[in-house]
Amino acid sequence: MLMREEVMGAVEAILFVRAEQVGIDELVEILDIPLLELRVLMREMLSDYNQNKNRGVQILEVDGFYLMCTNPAYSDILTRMEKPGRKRLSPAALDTLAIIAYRQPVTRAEIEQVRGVKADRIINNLLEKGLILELGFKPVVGKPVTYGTSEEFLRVFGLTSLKELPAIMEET
Amino acid sequence: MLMREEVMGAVEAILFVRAEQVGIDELVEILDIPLLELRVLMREMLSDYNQNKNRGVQILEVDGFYLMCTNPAYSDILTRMEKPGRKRLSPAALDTLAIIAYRQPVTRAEIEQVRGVKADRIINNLLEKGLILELGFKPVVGKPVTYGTSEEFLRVFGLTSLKELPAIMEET
Amino acid sequence: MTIDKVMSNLAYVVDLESFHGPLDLLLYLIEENELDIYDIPIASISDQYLSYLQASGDFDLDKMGDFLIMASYLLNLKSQMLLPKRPAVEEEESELLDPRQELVQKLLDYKKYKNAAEYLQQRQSGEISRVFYRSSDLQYLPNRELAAETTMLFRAYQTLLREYNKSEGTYLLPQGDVNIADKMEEISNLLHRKPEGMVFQDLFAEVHNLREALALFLALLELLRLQRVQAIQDQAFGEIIVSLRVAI
Repeated sequence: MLMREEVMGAVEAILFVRAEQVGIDELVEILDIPLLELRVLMREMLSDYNQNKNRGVQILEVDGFYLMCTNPAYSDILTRMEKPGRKRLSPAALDTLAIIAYRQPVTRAEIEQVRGVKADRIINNLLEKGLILELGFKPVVGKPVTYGTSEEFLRVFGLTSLKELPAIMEET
Repeated sequence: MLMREEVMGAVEAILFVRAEQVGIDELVEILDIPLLELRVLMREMLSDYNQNKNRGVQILEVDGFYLMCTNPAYSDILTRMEKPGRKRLSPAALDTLAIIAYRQPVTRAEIEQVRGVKADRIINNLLEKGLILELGFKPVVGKPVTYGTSEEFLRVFGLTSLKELPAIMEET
Repeated sequence: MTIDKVMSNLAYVVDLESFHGPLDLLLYLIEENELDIYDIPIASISDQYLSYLQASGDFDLDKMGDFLIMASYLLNLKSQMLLPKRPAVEEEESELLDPRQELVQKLLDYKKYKNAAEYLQQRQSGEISRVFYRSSDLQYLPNRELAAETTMLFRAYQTLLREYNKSEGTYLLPQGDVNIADKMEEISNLLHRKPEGMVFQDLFAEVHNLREALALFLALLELLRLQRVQAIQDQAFGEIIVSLRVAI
């Protein structure tokens, strides 16, 4: 049997890990504690938790479901925080990505030929962001790595398939 | 300018939302507060936060990175809660992952030498799952790709840093 | 243990796939027989190893390849061991010349990582007390652009107005004055109950007249301004989802 403080700690841990609404029934099941007792404890816990207006995290109760989320007071700061997908790509990165998207599989040398500048740093950056992948090797001397776009690329640009890319005319 | 309490609240909110390690430099940038001041604040905050042994959530500092995670005291309860749908790794995948974790950066050939079998399929699988990453190239003939473990690896195995992996001894 | 005994343990067909590879199988045989890894009786081990391969039923070269390479290596070792020893040299040196040395090193190395794999497995299954991170599934939701532009909301509102004008025939008397602060409270309450957010139009479901609709709309704008709620549109002209501004 868990102590009062331990139950509260456990609830905190559960709500933290789950990152979604958790029903009181489920908490009863996980913690193996009577519903009525838990209800009283939760009421206390929530009032403790949300008492401090400066806390970064709060627990909401909605119709018997509990949710751990941030205090709206900090939404300004949180929007300032760069979200992974929100980051804007630099124009150079977009150029490179466009070349890769339309010409995949394409090697580093081919990209550099089109852009007229070195592309190492940008390619590594795009790889890190998961927007492009190494597809394999081109069967020529030196077996250079070939690159293509990833699933993540489709997602970020809201495409369902590469076929959705608008046709571009090969200029002469 | 944020008040002391507000800074702590904001840090709590940021660590909560990010759900991974956040560097102090990034916190400085988001909060727009001098590094030294933040350092002092963080020290206080961590000692406050982790003081109560029954808390469900703790904040750890690992090499200048901050991480919000659960108190290990509740690992029993949280394991019980884990969704059964969570796929377990096959023994062969675990073997391979262990070799990568302990020997990173490591090449495919090195892994295969230890395991005595081909590892292509398993490595691709681990890459897909995001448990390992391509780190770079080994500066030897053929420039083979080297692999290492990812943040996701730490997350899945509940490690706060690679240093937590126990030394493996040469057993007889 | 004799080969016969091993074979009798193999009444069923051996599933080679349950071994992670030839080294795993070898290690299993050594442990089963409680042998000293530094002094493996190559002859008997290679016989047992071969029996296992034979007992494994279907002969899939793809799966067996690595096991067969090990088999030929073992047989080669066996024949080396059977060769008469060269005239005695320094003891240290003769140890270095033990043809089994490479195999021993490989097995030790493999065993080390096998233990590490076991440790990882225990961590994953929570047998070792560990920390948990927040489940990150939410981070992989499609990226959504913040669309707090009021023009977009006005357009939606105009559409709503048009709907109301159609039903002008039935005119309900306003129940006293409509207060914007009340409406703000009302919206907050509605959204509290739905952390995932509500479609913009649904907020107006209970609205009875234009006056109330206007109050509700102004209340929503005020909440947006105060950053207590957010309006998100997944794509241009798509549905506008209004939700409380908390991060989960």
